[in-house]
Amino acid sequence: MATHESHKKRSGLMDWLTTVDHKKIGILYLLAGGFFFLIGGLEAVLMRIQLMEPDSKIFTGELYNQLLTMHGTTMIFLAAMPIIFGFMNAIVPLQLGARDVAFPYVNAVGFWLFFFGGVLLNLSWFLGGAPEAGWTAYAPLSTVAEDTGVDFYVLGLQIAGAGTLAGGINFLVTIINMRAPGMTFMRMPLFTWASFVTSGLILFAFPALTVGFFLLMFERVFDANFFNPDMGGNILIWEHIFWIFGHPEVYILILPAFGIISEVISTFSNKRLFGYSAMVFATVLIGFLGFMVWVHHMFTVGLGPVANSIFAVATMAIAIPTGVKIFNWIFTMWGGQIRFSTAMLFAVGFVPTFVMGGVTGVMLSVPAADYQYHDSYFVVAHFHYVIVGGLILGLFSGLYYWYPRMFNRVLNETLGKWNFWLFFIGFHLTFFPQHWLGLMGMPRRVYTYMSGQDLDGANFVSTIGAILMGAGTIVLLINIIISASSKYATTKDPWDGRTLEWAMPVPTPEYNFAQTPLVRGLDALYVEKTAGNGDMTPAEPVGEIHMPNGSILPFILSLGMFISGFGFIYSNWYVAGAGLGLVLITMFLRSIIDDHGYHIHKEEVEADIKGGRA
Amino acid sequence: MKKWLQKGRFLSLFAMLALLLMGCGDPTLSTLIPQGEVADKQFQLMLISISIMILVLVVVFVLYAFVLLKFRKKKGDNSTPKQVEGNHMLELLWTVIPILLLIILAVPTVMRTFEFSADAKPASKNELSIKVTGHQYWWEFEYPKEELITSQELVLPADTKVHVELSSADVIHSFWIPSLAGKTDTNPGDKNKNYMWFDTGSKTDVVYKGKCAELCGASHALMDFKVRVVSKEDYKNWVAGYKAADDKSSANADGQQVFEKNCLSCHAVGQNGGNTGPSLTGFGDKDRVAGILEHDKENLKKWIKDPQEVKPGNNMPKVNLSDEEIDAVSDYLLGLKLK
Amino acid sequence: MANHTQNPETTVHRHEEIQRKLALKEERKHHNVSFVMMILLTIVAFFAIWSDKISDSFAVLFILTLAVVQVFFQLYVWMHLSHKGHDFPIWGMASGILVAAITVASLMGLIWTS
Amino acid sequence: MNAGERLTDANFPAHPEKATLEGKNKFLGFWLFLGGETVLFATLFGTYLGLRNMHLDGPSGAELFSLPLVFLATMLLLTSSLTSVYAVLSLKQNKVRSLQGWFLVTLLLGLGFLGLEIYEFIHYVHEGHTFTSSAFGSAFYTLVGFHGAHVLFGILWITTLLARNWNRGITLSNAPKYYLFALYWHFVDVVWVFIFTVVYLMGKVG
Repeated sequence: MATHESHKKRSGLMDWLTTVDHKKIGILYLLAGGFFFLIGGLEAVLMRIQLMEPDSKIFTGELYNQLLTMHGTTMIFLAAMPIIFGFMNAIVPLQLGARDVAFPYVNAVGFWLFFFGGVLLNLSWFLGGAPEAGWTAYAPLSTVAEDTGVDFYVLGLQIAGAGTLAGGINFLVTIINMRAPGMTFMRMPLFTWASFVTSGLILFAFPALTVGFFLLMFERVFDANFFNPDMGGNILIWEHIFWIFGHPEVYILILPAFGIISEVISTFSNKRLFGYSAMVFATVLIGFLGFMVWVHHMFTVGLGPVANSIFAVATMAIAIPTGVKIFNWIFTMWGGQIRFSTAMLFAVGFVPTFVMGGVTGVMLSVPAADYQYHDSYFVVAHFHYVIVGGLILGLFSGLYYWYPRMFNRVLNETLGKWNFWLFFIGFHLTFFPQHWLGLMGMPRRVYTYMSGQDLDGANFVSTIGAILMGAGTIVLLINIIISASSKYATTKDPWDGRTLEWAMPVPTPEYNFAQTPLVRGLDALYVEKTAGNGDMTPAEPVGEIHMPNGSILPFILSLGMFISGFGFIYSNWYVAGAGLGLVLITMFLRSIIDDHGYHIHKEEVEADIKGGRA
Repeated sequence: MKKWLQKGRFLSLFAMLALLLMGCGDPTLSTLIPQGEVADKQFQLMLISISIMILVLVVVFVLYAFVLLKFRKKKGDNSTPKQVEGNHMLELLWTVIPILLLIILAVPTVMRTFEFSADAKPASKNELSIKVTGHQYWWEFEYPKEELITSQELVLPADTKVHVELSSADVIHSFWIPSLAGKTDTNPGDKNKNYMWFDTGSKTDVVYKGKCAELCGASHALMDFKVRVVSKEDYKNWVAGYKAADDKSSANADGQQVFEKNCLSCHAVGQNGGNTGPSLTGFGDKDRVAGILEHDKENLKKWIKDPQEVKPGNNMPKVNLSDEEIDAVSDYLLGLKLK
Repeated sequence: MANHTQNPETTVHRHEEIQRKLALKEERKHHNVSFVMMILLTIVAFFAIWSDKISDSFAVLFILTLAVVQVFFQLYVWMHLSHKGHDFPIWGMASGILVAAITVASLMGLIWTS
Repeated sequence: MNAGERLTDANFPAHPEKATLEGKNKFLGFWLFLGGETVLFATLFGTYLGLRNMHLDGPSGAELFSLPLVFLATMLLLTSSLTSVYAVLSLKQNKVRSLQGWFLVTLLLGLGFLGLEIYEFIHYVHEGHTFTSSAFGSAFYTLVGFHGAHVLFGILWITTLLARNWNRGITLSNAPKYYLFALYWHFVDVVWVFIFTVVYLMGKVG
């Protein structure tokens, strides 16, 4: 058996630039996403400072519109989704008992595309101003803007979006093809299920956005006329395309949070998930319905009562599977032994907060009443309740929960609790009053409001809350810094976990499981624990392990896209051509260089097992 | 009150909620203090949905609090909880009950959605019809039957059903008078014209606040307008006065000259002038300078001197005028009154 | 991998080989038939418009149906969706087609209802 | 055995494209990608259908389109789809020369199609139907151009694939690649079926 042993061990920065290991890519996603999360958060605090008092003049006009656009765009595309991808990368293959994702190379491409897209978008701040047409970039506001802000928006997100699409396909294939023996679909942990459905949504929602961005780019760069009424275009095309993507996007974001919460609540209640199959069904149903409701973002657009009514009822229907989930979580805790670790605190905070966001969602689904809510602060309050109170609390929970697996250290629990309470109280202070602001007549996306409209008090409270949320985030940063400077301090299973990711030693070996485990039930590790084994039963003898080689090509390919992005933004066809040329060259190199990876020999694996490293 | 509200236990809850909510906000701006039929019905819908949702919240929160208190791990208790797979009865329960609640909500939802659009066609004879055009960042109001065009201030008779045709001269805006009716977008292009209707309510001599609700550029926040509801009598007089008004209605001859030389190409007064900027007929009677500033000479001068300072990104050019000219033209404009 | 290759001389293997050859021959026949069908469908579609004999609204419906039939041939015969082991590809395509259908419907339909 | 090794008739698996985990992954991943591409083209079709009558003063589709040309292009592409499926049959029989031959024919037919399309576009521009002349123009060139770009990419793909593997037999590593290309090419043909139906034929009836 001749093998090509062309494996080079790289170290330091080069290792991170060339890695195709899903665990490292997960960390990269988490770091980059966390960085953008801080930027987006800073933008939010600046906006709240401007709105703290009426008639204030700190960030006005266009600058404020840039802040609001970049806040939304950054948080959704560059913070929330990458952090989700970080957890999916780090955890899903482990939960499946797989060696890696299906396409390690494509995985790296996905990350670097996202990274360079995000950097490109944020460079707009220094190169003539950020985009100012809102994260929705409605035409014609986005097409008539003369500066390059929207060009950065289109190109940056197009590049990042391509990476996301690649990631979505990757996880679908991983979950379908690479489950360990015995890991049937109905034994998969809920987080993996959520990742599966989310990846499906990405696969079918992002192409619409890709086209939308192409149309917008053609309109701006090549003077196309899709959205120009004077030339026969129609502005509603953009709105439809954007929301055909945009609503599934909301579920792309929230489903993984549902998954995390399901894992955390089950683990820290020491009980299996109540109504597992109903939970799975609800997840799939929410994903499906996610494609059927986008018009509820467009009730005031004038699509007529028939369309509005149909989409209203479809929207309400989503409340049913979501409600099933809420009750199943509560009954998972029922009769359990609840331990309030920080991860669990975030999960416990998630449930009522998300319910509040959910009920305002049902209220918004009533078109005739939505004419009052739409584009007011009520909507702002609603979607922050679901996205911050839902998704972000879920991601914090996941961070505290999986931190030991990803970084081999436990985060400090005392600081963690400070983090939770500051963030949680700050969150409600910020967003609860905003429901009232909206109902009292304050439109969203305004940079100021006049005094004497009874809007002052609630706005002030809201800003105080935002500062508290910022403080909570700073506590998290301190916690991370402290943990980073401490030694490895964790056992392999600090939370008495139930799923496969806790069945490996710390740090996780590069090949994950030395021997692919045999899965004998839902909560695979728990099954073994109660059977008295404490460890997974292997499904195969110790043998050679095939591993993919690292490669710098994903980085270079994405760099090429980044360069071509600049070319298109400044209509410099040489630069655009050079960038795309670089992309083609890397693709060409990838296809002509044979790379069959390398093998870890049986003896090495055996030595690892003996030494407790595998 | 509405028929389908009169029955049931919800009534008392409703009354309480309504009282609680109606204390909120500026009575000329808040959706919670509805002044016309449409806003009132929309407020009813809010109340129905909030009531159902509060019911849900209470059930979930009570259950949740109980679970969190009861099942926390006690020190020294290391027993393993029973691993429950699920319970079909319970799961059925929390699937069916929400469905029922949603059906209760869906019926008035669909009904009202059709009601608010059914009448949105151009008005019959005894009802008022207006055309609204959004501009960056001001509003143009045309009264087709009365054959007059105003800007920024919509004068309407009380107790009247108003039909609105909405369009935009540039980007998407959204026309919103929270106390009278929910918003509808103004879309550019003839294909996507919108129609809505609202009722002006019974109060007279009130000024309701109107807002642009769709991000439309740098001064989106400042794109306010006013809706002045007057008695039917006063409305007739206003129409007559407006139609009779001309550019001679102000006594300041110097200012008039400056105005005719520098402003008339964009702004109309009476029958004269262009229409790229807001009409200034009867400017002296208006409520705000540029839709936002207090209506006095100081502010008017400030606005003419540097429009970008007041409303960033707006289309009014900075006209090269001396301080004296600005002073004169301000006096002239403030002197423009309706007869 | 490829375990059945370890003893190539057995009669079992030979039998399999013959069966596979037959199957491939059958497949080639299917491909040829569907090619002829697709050419015919295309000609009919072009002719329906060319001839100008059929009313417009019916012609549109007719040629759209022909297109769907033709695509069915492509997917199931040439792209082998009918073969074993294509469950997930079918799911993927079906979901894609569903989303595609509502997308097309909304972009060409809903826009004009206002 | 090693995935890069030439397969013999003796060890040839029934489905060389799916015989390894990598092949299985590629196979499934590519199919899912095609599912996503379906949505991508649907969005383009929807945009086109929404704007196809917005030709303003320029020529309409009915005045513009020349059906004989489109018919010829369709025949080229349909035939190329057949030749690529012949190539897949050769793949399954481990006949590498025949595979190369059929893919070469596919490649040539694809080039022919692309040539016709370029000729057509140049012709239209002369008629006053340009990318910027109206919403119809923008939507038309975007939809048909996206398809054309797919054809072009396919041509580059198969060229690279053939060149790289010219002197190699069929291996477990290149079999999935050939197979995926064939899938891609069929899909491009599927899209074309809708383009000639929806754009050209429906364009003729207005």
